[in-house]
Amino acid sequence: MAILSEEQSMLREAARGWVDVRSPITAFRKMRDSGNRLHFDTDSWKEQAALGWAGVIIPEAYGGSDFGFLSMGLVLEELGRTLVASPLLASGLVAASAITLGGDEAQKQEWLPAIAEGTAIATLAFEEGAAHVPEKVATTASGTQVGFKISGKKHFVVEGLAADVFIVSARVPDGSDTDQAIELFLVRGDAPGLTRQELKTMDSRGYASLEFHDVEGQRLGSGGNGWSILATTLDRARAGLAAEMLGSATQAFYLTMDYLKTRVQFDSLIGSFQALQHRAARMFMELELARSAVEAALQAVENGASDMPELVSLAKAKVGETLQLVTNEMIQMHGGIGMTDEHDAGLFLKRARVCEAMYGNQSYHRNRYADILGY
Amino acid sequence: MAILSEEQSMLREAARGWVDVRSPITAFRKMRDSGNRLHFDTDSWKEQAALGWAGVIIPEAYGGSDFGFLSMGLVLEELGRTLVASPLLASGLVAASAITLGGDEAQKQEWLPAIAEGTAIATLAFEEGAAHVPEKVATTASGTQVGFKISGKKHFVVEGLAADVFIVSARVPDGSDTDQAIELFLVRGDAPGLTRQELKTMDSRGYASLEFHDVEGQRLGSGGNGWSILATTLDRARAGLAAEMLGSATQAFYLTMDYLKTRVQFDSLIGSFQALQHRAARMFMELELARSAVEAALQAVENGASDMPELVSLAKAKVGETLQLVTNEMIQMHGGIGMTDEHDAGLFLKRARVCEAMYGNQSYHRNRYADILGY
Amino acid sequence: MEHVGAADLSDFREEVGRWISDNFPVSLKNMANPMSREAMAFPTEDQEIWRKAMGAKGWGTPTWPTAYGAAGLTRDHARVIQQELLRAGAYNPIGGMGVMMFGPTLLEYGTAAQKAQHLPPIVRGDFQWCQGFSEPGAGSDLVSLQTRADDKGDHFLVNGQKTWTSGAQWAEWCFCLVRTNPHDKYNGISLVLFPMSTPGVEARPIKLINGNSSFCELFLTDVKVSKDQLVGSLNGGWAIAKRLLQHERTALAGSTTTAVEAYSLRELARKYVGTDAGGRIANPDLRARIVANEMEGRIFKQTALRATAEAKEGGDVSALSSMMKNANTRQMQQRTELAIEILGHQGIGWEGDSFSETELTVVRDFLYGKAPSIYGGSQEVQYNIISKRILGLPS
Amino acid sequence: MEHVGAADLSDFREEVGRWISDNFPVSLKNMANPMSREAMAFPTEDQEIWRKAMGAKGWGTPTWPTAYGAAGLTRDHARVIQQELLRAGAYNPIGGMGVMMFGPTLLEYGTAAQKAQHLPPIVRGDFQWCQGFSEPGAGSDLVSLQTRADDKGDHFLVNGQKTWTSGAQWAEWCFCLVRTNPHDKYNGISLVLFPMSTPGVEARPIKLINGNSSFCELFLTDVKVSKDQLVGSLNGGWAIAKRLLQHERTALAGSTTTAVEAYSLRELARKYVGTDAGGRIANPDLRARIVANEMEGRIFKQTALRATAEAKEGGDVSALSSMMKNANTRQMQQRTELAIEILGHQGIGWEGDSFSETELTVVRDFLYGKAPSIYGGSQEVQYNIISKRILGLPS
Repeated sequence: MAILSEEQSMLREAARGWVDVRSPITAFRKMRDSGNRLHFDTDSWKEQAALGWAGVIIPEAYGGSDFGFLSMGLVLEELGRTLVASPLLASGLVAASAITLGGDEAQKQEWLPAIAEGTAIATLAFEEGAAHVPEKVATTASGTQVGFKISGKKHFVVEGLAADVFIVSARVPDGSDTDQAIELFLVRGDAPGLTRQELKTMDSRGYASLEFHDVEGQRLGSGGNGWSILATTLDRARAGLAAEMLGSATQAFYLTMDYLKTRVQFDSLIGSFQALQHRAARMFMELELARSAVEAALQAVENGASDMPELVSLAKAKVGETLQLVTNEMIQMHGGIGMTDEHDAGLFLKRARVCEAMYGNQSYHRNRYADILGY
Repeated sequence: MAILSEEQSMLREAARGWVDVRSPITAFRKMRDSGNRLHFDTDSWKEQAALGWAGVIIPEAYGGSDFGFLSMGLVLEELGRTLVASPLLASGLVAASAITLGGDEAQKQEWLPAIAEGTAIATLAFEEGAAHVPEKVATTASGTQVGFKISGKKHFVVEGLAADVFIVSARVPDGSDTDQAIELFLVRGDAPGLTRQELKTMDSRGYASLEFHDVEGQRLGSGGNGWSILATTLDRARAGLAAEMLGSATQAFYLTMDYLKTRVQFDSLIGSFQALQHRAARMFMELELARSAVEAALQAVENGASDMPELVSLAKAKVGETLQLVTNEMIQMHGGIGMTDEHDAGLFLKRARVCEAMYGNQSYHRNRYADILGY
Repeated sequence: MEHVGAADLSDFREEVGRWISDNFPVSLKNMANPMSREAMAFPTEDQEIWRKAMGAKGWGTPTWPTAYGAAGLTRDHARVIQQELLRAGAYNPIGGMGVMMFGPTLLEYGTAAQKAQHLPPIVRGDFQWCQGFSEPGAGSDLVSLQTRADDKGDHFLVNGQKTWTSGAQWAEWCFCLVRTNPHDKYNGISLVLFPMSTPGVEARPIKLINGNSSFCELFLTDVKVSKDQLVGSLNGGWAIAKRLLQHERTALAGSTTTAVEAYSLRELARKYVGTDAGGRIANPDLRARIVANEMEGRIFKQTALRATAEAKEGGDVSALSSMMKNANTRQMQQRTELAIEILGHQGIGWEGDSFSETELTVVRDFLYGKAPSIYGGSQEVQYNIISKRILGLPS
Repeated sequence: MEHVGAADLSDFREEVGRWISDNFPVSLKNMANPMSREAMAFPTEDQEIWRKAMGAKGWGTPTWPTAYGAAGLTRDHARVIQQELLRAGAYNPIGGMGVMMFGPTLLEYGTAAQKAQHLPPIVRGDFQWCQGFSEPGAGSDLVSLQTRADDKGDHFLVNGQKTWTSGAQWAEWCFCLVRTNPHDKYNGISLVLFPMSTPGVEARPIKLINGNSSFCELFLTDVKVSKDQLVGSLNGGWAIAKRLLQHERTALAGSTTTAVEAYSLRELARKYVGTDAGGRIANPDLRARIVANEMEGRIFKQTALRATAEAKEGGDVSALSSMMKNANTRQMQQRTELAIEILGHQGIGWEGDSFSETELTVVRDFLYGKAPSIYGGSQEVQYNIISKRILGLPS
């Protein structure tokens, strides 16, 4: 566990307490089985917002607490423990980052306080295909300084069903197909010409694909640095998601340890079988290593460190590997019961693989780390 | 175990009996510690030749028994069990293959009977660098149909210290640098301008690097198909080496099982610890899988099957992976004693890594398999 | 088993090919075998035609005795049938647990009357069987089973709960392990047979993580079982159960060698990841891992062929079945993990038009793919068998 | 431990830097620390100068009390010394088992007389210590040790055999576990100290698979040990031994974080495998595996930093030492396997001019690299510790 300030310790304890009491995994299951259209519970979200979490990285001037990314990571880790379905990552971290980094004063005034309050949900719409390739942008934005028209498609938009506003990556007609022609645009959820389609995914969370036909959009900031804002935003997203994944992995592991201490086969607690013990010990090792990587990534985001991109890739790759291992072992060690829908193991497994695909998988981040360091 | 003919069963039994009685691993250790210049025992080699092994793949017309590659594989597997230091692979399989495939009648008459008798040792000299890239040939051959002059360097020539004749890959000046300009040449070990330098390797076997300064050589056959002969010869070499590696891996595994059944720690036989049991069971699985791949490769060589190259790469990669696993576990499961020079574990480990580097390692063969199948 | 000359086989091959082309409904060509899914419970008209034709011919169980309506052929002939089916894009519609596990065991342990009663419907594919083995407290540790059969003179009265009973909701009969002596763990188990329609038998489907419910919990309440449906001797069921499990292991170990794989990793990668200028899968790290997995798959098939050849020569290959089950499972699990990785954002779908049928199949297969290392003797149990029985490591 | 303001540290940093530049022999700049090799037994003149300078200054054992000639500094100061040494291309010449293991333990358990006798020579680097722990029949199962110490009134008489005694042939003193009560396994062990020059002590080097002989078998025949060299109470040695092993584990877990790695995989790969048109390591499969290994190495270092930070805050990090030892070993073993793979035909050399010094180092490191998962509590023992003590899994 990182060295925490008193504020951070309090925040973590508050998050842990809220999760355990107000949003145990049964809450997620209930939401899943309810046919909830948004794929998260709005009352639960209001409670989270009331606790101030949506504003943790937002400057105080815009209604946030400016507690920083380590703090946000602590909250997300706790949410990950019980798979809380929440727009916190998409809105309070990712979209808030993009607007804070790139928005002009008016845009910040318009959106950040509402995001911090939880009354507006914002999200980043940047993927266009099956693979994570953020620089591959076919969506176009044409028009003038005062208004742009967006056309194209976006895929796999997190909380795309609930969002009040989208931050959309699009290419402006500067004649080049380089990253420099990429800008970000604010598009209201109710803008004419925008249609959303629900994506029903295995983790039962809220995703949409979007189609834009000459949809009115407002450029985020004054332009010229869209790609750089998007790149930094994505690294923050990855670090935040990595924290959530760490929480899920840790919880999946300890639930499995509990099972090993209670399930009897062959007249023994199965936790007494050395083959399982060594696999458990290895998982503990991977979890501790992953924790170091995640904390270092959050710290790098917090400090705006120059090696943030590589540290973020390091963390996302390692926690992805660990979560994959732990969720597979969770099912295997539970045996048949873990294969049933009524057991929670499947919920962890499914969420794990969706997180793996989000913002670049292990292979993507190993390769990115290698590219950054010149291998 | 493959389905063997009666002849093959007898050959294998003979080989197993000879190895156990005449060449247990103590024989290898004795040779190693003796400062033997050739790095194999010549008396032992005479016995092997007398048993007919050097002629197993050589046609009867040239003094061999033409028993085929499965038979040769059986013998090599047995030799691998006790790490017998023998020129059988280099001379009786690799060089004999090249001459049988590519030599003209006179060349076959001159060399094959002597190889089959064990009175001549022949070897292939084709590597030029640290990596296995057989098509990368800088050695040149210039001259006429009756005599060529070879210049260049060859590296890592197996049995290069003992060889009476070398089969050397060299590039003829046809103006291209494609594989088509590669031919094979017979060069006598005592030819003027040829110097050999001993390579002292960790497996204590006989290797040399060679330098050619305008050395007289005879082209193998009538030319035009040097690369194709070399390629087929190398696949046979790989299959034969894979058989030897399978023997080493199997023996290393069963020696380790023996230790698990006798070593006591914590008042128990360490073989009763389930964590070790499961690792042992996994090794057994890999060994059985590797055996299938090796037998299929030998069968493909025997039949001259069109998919021989891919099956050979499959086998070399799999047995390489298995031998690496088993030799590492051999040391780990033996604990401290396995780290000592007086124990045999280190001998298996060292030979394993040399075999891994010979004729292409796992990565090389995975990539080759992928290329052949168009991945 | 006698050897058959190549000439005999080539005549036979021609006969089989002709018969298939005369009888196999074209509409089913290249369709997956519905055996492996609940589809078997709801056959189409053409599927019924095909099942009945193969059932009447006895070729679905080619090596079983003709006395029961089967074909009584050699393994070589059986292989020819398999090959010709494959060539014609057809499948063997006679299968399931009756064929894989129960039939061979009954041939070995059953009375003449039991064989005469139960084998013909299996040969014809009329009846499906389910296996009452696992219990909530007896999974890997099967011998701890608690379902009781009390001797009531002319019948047993069975009470208890089974679980992981595959296809119980669609099966006509059940072969079931019951405890007939509570004081002797190993020598207190018997194997009994009963129709699923017997009063007191209730099958409740278990919903799995992939959304499928092909397994059931089986509640047995005062189920009357006629005494002539006891297989083998009273309290002698454990030996038969081990034999059944061995048949199961062998069948599971070999399952991918016959199943048509629904997708190829290479083709998926070409489509979703793309290729480089040299035509290679564009992500070289992914390419290397795909190739490694496909190599393992090929080696597994080589091993299955080797086991078959060695068995034919009379070798004892039972030692291989545990290792083959684990090897097969490992390769399959790596393959399904790679498949969802390749698909990226399309590899996490659950339902709906945003995902293609193949994409949804990949996801469901991935999820279900976690099961084979658990059922039929878990991976850990197979490793225990290898280390104890094959390698002789001490307890 | 009190916190130190940044200002104090910056003055101290300046002082250290100046002192190093005044005292560190230029000839030794950027040389590997001879500590880790038998080289420490045969120092050059400059190495001796440097050892004596650091020893006299007490900075080799910066946090130990000044009473024994050490520097009595805070951990923050110690870190500054470490950093300044690194910056200057220098090394800490005061080390070995006396510093890593024995000294801290003696500080905790020794009598005033014992500390006064033994600590100053360690601080000065005058004496090296070796560890008489393992025996032929007591490796991972250390508590089974059989070497006896019989009470002879004013002294013990020690008889038995130790093994894996690192550096015994060069050490001046030995701290040794002996059995003082044969009837009580755990409460029958004591820790005693004796000079290696005592009659009856014979150290025979063990030749390892890498050709090195830095470990010994230690034969003890009627070795007289003065009673004032008993550390802690009679039969109370096992608790001290566990403490010593914890110090060892921590030191081993952290060893790669301070050692200068003799080669970089990336540089080796560039040289031996080459690069593609984009400047990447030419073999993409190999590149992916190298990167994965280097990432693990970096995460290990992050973990070591985290453990240090948490320890500083008073957290109990002993739980981490077992996992860190295994993580470190695993990463190192993968690294050395990769190194010989990269070198290809140059990665199998044993000796001679055909191989460069780096190439031979890679091979010897690879071979020796198999040892750290065995010594200092094997990988299996560490996993046992994690699963039992940390995770609380049942016996």
